Amino acid sequence: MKGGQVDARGGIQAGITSFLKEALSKGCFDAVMIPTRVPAGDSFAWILTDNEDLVAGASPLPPVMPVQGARALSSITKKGKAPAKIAAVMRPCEVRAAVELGKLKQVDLANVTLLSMDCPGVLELSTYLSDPTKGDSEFSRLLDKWDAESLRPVCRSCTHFSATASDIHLGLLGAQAERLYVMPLTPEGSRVTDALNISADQELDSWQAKVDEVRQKREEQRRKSEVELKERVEGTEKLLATLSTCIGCRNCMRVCPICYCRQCFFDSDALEGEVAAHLSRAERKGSLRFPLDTLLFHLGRMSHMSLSCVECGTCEDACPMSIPVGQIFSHVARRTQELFKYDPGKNRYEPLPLVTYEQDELHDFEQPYVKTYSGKGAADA
Amino acid sequence: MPKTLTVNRGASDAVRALLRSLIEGGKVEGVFTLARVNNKGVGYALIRDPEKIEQAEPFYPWMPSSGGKQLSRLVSLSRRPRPLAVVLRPCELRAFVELVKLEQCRRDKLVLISSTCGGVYPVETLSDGNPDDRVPRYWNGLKAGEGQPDARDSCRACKHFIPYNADLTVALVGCGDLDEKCTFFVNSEAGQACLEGQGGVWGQSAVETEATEKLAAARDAERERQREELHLGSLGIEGLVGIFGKCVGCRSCREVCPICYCTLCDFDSAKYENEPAWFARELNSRKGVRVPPATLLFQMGRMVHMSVSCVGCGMCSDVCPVNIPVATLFSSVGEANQKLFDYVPGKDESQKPPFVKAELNELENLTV
Amino acid sequence: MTEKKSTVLIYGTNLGGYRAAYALCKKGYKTIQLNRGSYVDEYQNQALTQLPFDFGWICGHMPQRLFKGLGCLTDHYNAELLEVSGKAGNFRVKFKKKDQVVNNFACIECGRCVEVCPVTVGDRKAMWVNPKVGWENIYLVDWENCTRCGKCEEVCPTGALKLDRPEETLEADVGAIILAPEFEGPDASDLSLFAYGRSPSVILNSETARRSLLTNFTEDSVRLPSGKLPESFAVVVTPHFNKPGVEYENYNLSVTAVDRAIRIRTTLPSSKVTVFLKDYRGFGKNHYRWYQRALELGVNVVRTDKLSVHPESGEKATVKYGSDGGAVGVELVILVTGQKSPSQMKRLSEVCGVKPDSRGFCHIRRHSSVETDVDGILAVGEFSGPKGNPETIWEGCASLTEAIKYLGKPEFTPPAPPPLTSRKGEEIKVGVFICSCFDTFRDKMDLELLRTRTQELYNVDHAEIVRGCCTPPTMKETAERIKASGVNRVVLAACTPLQKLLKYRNTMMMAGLNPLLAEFVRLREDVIYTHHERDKMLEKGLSVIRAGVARVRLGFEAPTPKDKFLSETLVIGGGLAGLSCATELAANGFKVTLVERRETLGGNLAYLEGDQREYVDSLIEKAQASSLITVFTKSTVENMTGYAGNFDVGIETPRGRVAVGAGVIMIATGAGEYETTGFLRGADPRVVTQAELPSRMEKSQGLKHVVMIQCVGSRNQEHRYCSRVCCNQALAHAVELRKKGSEVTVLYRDMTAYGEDNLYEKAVELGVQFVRFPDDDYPRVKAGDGRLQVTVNDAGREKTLNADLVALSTGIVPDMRTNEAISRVLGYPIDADGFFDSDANGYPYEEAIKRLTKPFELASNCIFPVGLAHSPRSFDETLLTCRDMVGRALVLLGKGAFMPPNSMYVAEVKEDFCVGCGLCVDVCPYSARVIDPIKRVAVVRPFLCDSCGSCVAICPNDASSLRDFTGKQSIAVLDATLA
Amino acid sequence: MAESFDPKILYVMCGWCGTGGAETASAYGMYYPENVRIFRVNCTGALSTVHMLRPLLEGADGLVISGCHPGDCHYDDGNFMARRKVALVKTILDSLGLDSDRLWFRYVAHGEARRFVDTAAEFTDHIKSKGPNPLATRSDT
Repeated sequence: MKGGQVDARGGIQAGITSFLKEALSKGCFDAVMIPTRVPAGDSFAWILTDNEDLVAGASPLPPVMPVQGARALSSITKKGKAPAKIAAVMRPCEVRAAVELGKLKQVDLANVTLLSMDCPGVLELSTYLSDPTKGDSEFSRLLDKWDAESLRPVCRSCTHFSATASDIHLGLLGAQAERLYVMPLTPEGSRVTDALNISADQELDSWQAKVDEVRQKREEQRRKSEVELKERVEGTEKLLATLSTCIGCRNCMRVCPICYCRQCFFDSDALEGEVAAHLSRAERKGSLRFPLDTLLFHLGRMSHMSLSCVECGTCEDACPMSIPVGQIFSHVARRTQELFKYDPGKNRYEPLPLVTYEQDELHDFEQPYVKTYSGKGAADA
Repeated sequence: MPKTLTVNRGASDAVRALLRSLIEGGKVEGVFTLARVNNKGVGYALIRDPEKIEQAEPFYPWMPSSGGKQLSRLVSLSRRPRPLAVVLRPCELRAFVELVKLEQCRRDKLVLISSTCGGVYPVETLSDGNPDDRVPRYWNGLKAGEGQPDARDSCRACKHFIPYNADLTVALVGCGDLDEKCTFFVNSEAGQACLEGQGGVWGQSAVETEATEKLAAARDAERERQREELHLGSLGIEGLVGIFGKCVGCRSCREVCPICYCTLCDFDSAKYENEPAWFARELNSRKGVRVPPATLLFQMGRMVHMSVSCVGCGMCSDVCPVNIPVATLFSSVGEANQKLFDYVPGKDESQKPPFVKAELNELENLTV
Repeated sequence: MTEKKSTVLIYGTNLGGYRAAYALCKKGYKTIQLNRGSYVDEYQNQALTQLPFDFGWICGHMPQRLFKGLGCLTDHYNAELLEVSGKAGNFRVKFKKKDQVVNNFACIECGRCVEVCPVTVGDRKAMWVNPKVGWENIYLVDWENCTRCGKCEEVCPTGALKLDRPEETLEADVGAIILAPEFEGPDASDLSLFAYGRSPSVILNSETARRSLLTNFTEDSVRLPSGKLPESFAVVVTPHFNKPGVEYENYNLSVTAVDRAIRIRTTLPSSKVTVFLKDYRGFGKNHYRWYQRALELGVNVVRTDKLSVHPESGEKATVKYGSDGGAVGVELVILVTGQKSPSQMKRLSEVCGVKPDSRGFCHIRRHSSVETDVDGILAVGEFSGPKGNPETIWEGCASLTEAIKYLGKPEFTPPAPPPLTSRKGEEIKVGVFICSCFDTFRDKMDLELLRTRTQELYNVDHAEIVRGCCTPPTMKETAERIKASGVNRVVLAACTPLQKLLKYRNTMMMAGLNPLLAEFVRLREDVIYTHHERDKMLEKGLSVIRAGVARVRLGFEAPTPKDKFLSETLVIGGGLAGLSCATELAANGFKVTLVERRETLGGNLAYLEGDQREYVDSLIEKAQASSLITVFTKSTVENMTGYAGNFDVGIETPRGRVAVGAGVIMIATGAGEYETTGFLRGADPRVVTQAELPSRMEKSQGLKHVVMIQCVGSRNQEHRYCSRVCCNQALAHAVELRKKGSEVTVLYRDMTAYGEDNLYEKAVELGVQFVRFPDDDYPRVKAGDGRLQVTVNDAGREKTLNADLVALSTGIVPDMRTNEAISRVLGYPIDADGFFDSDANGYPYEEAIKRLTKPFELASNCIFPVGLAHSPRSFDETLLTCRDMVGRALVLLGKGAFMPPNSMYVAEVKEDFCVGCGLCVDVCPYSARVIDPIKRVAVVRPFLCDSCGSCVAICPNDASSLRDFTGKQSIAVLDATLA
Repeated sequence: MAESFDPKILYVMCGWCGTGGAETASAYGMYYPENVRIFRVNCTGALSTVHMLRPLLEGADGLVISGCHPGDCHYDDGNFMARRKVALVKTILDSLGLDSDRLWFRYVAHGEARRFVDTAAEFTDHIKSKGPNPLATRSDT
């Protein structure tokens, strides 16, 4: 990977914001979408601003992810391309989600420069909220050390923590003290680095080496945590036990960047049902649980979004019942994505797997019929 | 004073026995009550198999969702030939009655059983260790007619803990002999019919006791305390922004709210999605704009839509992933509105919810 | 002048005939079809006999049922054409017919006639069901054994059976006649070379198919009489080796052979399969890929000139081939047989004057696709020569284009439905009506019990048993009972709506109900005829009814959408195809905008030979003279909005941007010639292309030896298709050169010569030399001293030929840049080879089946690729595709506005819930959806919608639904089915 | 247990070939087990993942889907789309340790009556050997 360097004397956050400020002042873009601490100081929210002071005071890499950036970007560009050139400063998983939403016409990337940075992961939202000061200091430690214990479980085993489909990627890993790497990944990215006179032809070996090292660790962690997760949720009994505390609040779906529907199928009148149907279901099962269709909701949602799931973990953060939704979904998503060799958020032009097909594929899922059946229940024709 | 039937069984057992006999005797087609799920969680259940009545936990001190809302989903508006027996908490029952008024479901062919309520624990505590560990403490509190210090804020501030509109009321608050005895208060003919043939001692008394009055007073005080803590009297825009600043827009407050019955919330409809040009204008007129925008618009707007029917059940606070005290705020505003119209949601079935259009304009000034 | 008649007579039931009937009826012409047989497929068509797939299909008969039901189509059984008099536009035809003993429209297939028949013949009765036809039972009488006791007639509950059907002679006045007699294959005696009939190990491909009738290809399809599964197979394409004149081949055969081999290999992976043919003559769309697939799957393909099959003792046979004593012992030989010249030819030429060609098939005029030598009499399908299934189908539609010239105004309009009252606002009341099928169901099931249990179901307000519901009196009675019951939703538990939908709908309408408020469930198919345990049948029956109740409760009346359809048309490309389309459309009175990229019309004139040039010139003249045709030269299509029937097209012309509207668009962009710098092309003037050859031949003195290299730019990795025309062109030139005395050597891989002229045989006769080179090893050309040296791999040996001239048979290649640009503008797909697609999938049988079965005029979204834009074609074949597509367009044009074909069930969008993600747009196979750019929600283009439901399935939002398939309905039906 | 177990099978079929197979079976009077219940959609492409999950959670012991053979879909490519969705659902079930083998996808053409009844019988026997679907009767789904 090739790139250049910029100054980050005030620390990583300040390095990023001063880079953005300069780009803003040089007209590389007209406004920046970036996380900022809320007035009460206990959380972070996205703002869209063209004000250099606000950018300078922003937190491009906050310790938590209360709102997935792709959702924020969607709220701006859902109805058409951004009104001015916007730089969206996002974590890699947010960039990937934005690319997926682009395919789903919920984000228009036409006037957007996607800017990502190496992401150490984030802290659990509820833990952070209970003591933001402690959280802040823990996160600065994390930015230094890139170790994992205090991170959310999905972040701990995230392997997409670095350059993805953004236009410009900022490398934190392997950089010298008080420096950041800048990698233009697209012509759009090069436009920015050119305008800023950053020569981006340096081979970033130390960055690459660090990235590989972290990735390896995370893969290791993923293997470990997958074994643990399967132990916890695999099979009817365990899965139902895990989901038994689900109260149907739909938080997981509402905060999911990929669940873009105005109203979820599973909240629609399709599943409303008539009392006769409820009674007959209750009769068959002995009793019928309310809220209804918990497992159907989760499995169904998986079938709707898992191919685009970027494993950002927002769902798990938002679950009031501490169900490991994020880990479960990420586990399933890895498999469904592998099925179609689909890497969400990687390629803006690759079609979503369910709107396309190949004639010659997936034969393992077809039940062969080579000879007439002569088993017990065979036809007596 | 209503008629009573006292049976020599603990309250939960007595209710289970009653429910079982109702199903077995063919008096009802099924039972809707809180029940254990998978020996771990608890949820509402429509039970038709008498064997499964054992799983019913009618007074388990958690409220995983508003039973009123769930019941309205079950019975909706379609015809049903035979009755169901239903056990709900007072706030759930009130919510259900509001939903009946809002034409979301039908009241007929239901036997509504409720109880005086000691409140419930926050829903997230269901996943903290073994929830059953808390239960004995809860029952002891009930017997003593005291609230639980770690019950939900809303419950600790709830004064409507004696049910309205129940066919049968089970007295719990302040009943020291809860483990051995259970008293049903008969409030209607349907309630009376249910108890026909049940063993026990018939009598007559009032649900309201010294203990309930004491509890009501304690809760009034707690409610005032909570509101002061939030400075509700002097919030202003800055205060609201402070409270809702961390809102992540998940809408779960609406999702779990028993009064928010809309299929598609107005504030999620297409008309509130902003054109890109809107952002351009905002950028021009101020330095920065929060995205997604309109957090306060949603909160205030929802308040306008539902607060007059708000039963203060506290589900919204319970599920908020960023711990915003939604319920304290909403129930306080709701109460103010309700006072204005002399309206107690869920109390009088025949009283339609007041027309709230007049307030729309006032409140809109709050949304910035 | 006498008035032109508006009725058409179709003689025969080949696929082209069916297709013609469909197109004519749809256009509004009354049609009479004469079937020589006593049921639909008694005389089998080419597709049924030679299709590489082993099943019959529903869809072929659906249009028949539809138009018969509507009264537009009359068909006669046991019919024969007796006399034709008069002339084009006003023929008088005389024919005889005899109705079916069992009228299969009225027959309820109860089987009582068979039960009571006292005569047993082998394993059946004298009244019997022919197992050849699936899906519905055709009851036949074996007249030889029938005693005419009349018992069957007595028990027939519907009066569908009448033993005495008089033969009648009828006359009719018709404007045109379409001859569509069916396929005739070789007899056993024609196949003696292949030991057919003399060995248990030799069978026909069609027999394999018949054995697989109810299963498709399985192990059993090829099991030997002893029960053993063969391990080695030979698939032989017989016309390649048979005596001249016995059977003729069409390109189905090579493809069929390869496909059969693929099936054997995939079903029996350890088997050894060898396909024997002379040349692989699959030159249709995708056929070369199919051949490659066979090779990939390990099928061995042997090309040889000579072949015979010899029986061995036991279940074995030896295939001897070639002149070097090649022999292979196999356990099963499958013969893929060809087609004989039609036996009907002689009689028909006596009756109506049509003339045979040199092989005995009906002669078609030059540059015409379906016109016989007699004006107003057209011939389609296998009657006019061996051909591929697609051509048969195309001819069917082309015959509308041709016939319309002789016909008066279309005068058929379907009867208007009775008035219906809206049931909106009424409380839903569901009635279940159980058909006893004239009490025949009662033998198998306790209907009374079913009714009682139905009455007890939730949400059922009324349940009763009706005697029948598919004969006019019982339909009326049922309608009255529905009315009397006071219900406003109906579940009719009877038999399949595939057969009786129109009748059921009529019954509902007679009861004043919108058919959308009724559900027709299959008590017969799903319960009574397929099950036998009585108590379980009751449960199953209830599940079927419960599902119907659940669905119908959620049914709703919806207004029928209607959409306008512009009568203007756009033709892109001013070559042969474009001109042909434009002039045909204009001849029917429709305005045409013709856009040509170049300065002049005519296209690639350089390639035309003989009278072809004249033909094109006459088209140019016609186009320029027509007041209906606006020609834009040096112009291109730049943008397109709108959709089928309502296209808005922006054309960039030298005088600026012009906007035109169009109901349909023809893509006639043609294709180019493959250009190469290989083989010293360009470097040495003695290396020419076939197109250049004629001018060099004129001064052919000194051309002692001409070498031709085939497949230059065809059938290779880069271009995985056959260019179709090069072999015939090369052969024609070779013959001519030979006649002038030159030596000619053709270096080839497969000679895909076809057509009446039989150039291959002529060339061989005249001594043209043929050398086959391997697939991946093209010959090399070197400039030697004085002459060119061509080195070729001849069966493993290097062989060097000295040549005075090398002619390269360069293939046809699509102009990718143009095609991609147009594809983008029109949103119309191009296939893997760069031609415009007309069907999404590459299967050998697809075109035949799909084109027959779809609402085909809309299947391509009213964008019709013609000629070389679609695939490589010869001059006359190009004209055929034009007439086919014009035929489809004519069905639609001029109607102004009409209801979508599926108006009852078209898809809908709940705008409040739609977020415009476009998934439905992506999955819609018909482009029937777009995202509204302002509202950002999906919008349905109703008459492109074929109500398949893929949009419903992909929508994660429940914003998309069909009128009878909403999210709510499907969940309710699923639950009710399993309840 | 297996002998007395009478599984509830849902046979999902498209309105063209799948239904055609069933109707040809009826025309030929071929038998298949009564416990096989039928759900029809126009095209297997119209099957959503929810249509596959719902029966498996609401009473079906197994679900078998039949549509047209490759290349034969009345609507061009619905069967290919369905194959993708079946693969997706099976993968989801598999990855959670739920039994994906209770869902079968087999092409049945219109004329393939024998294949249709064979499939119904074979699948019934297959499910019988597996035993009841634990999800179908759980009250806590």
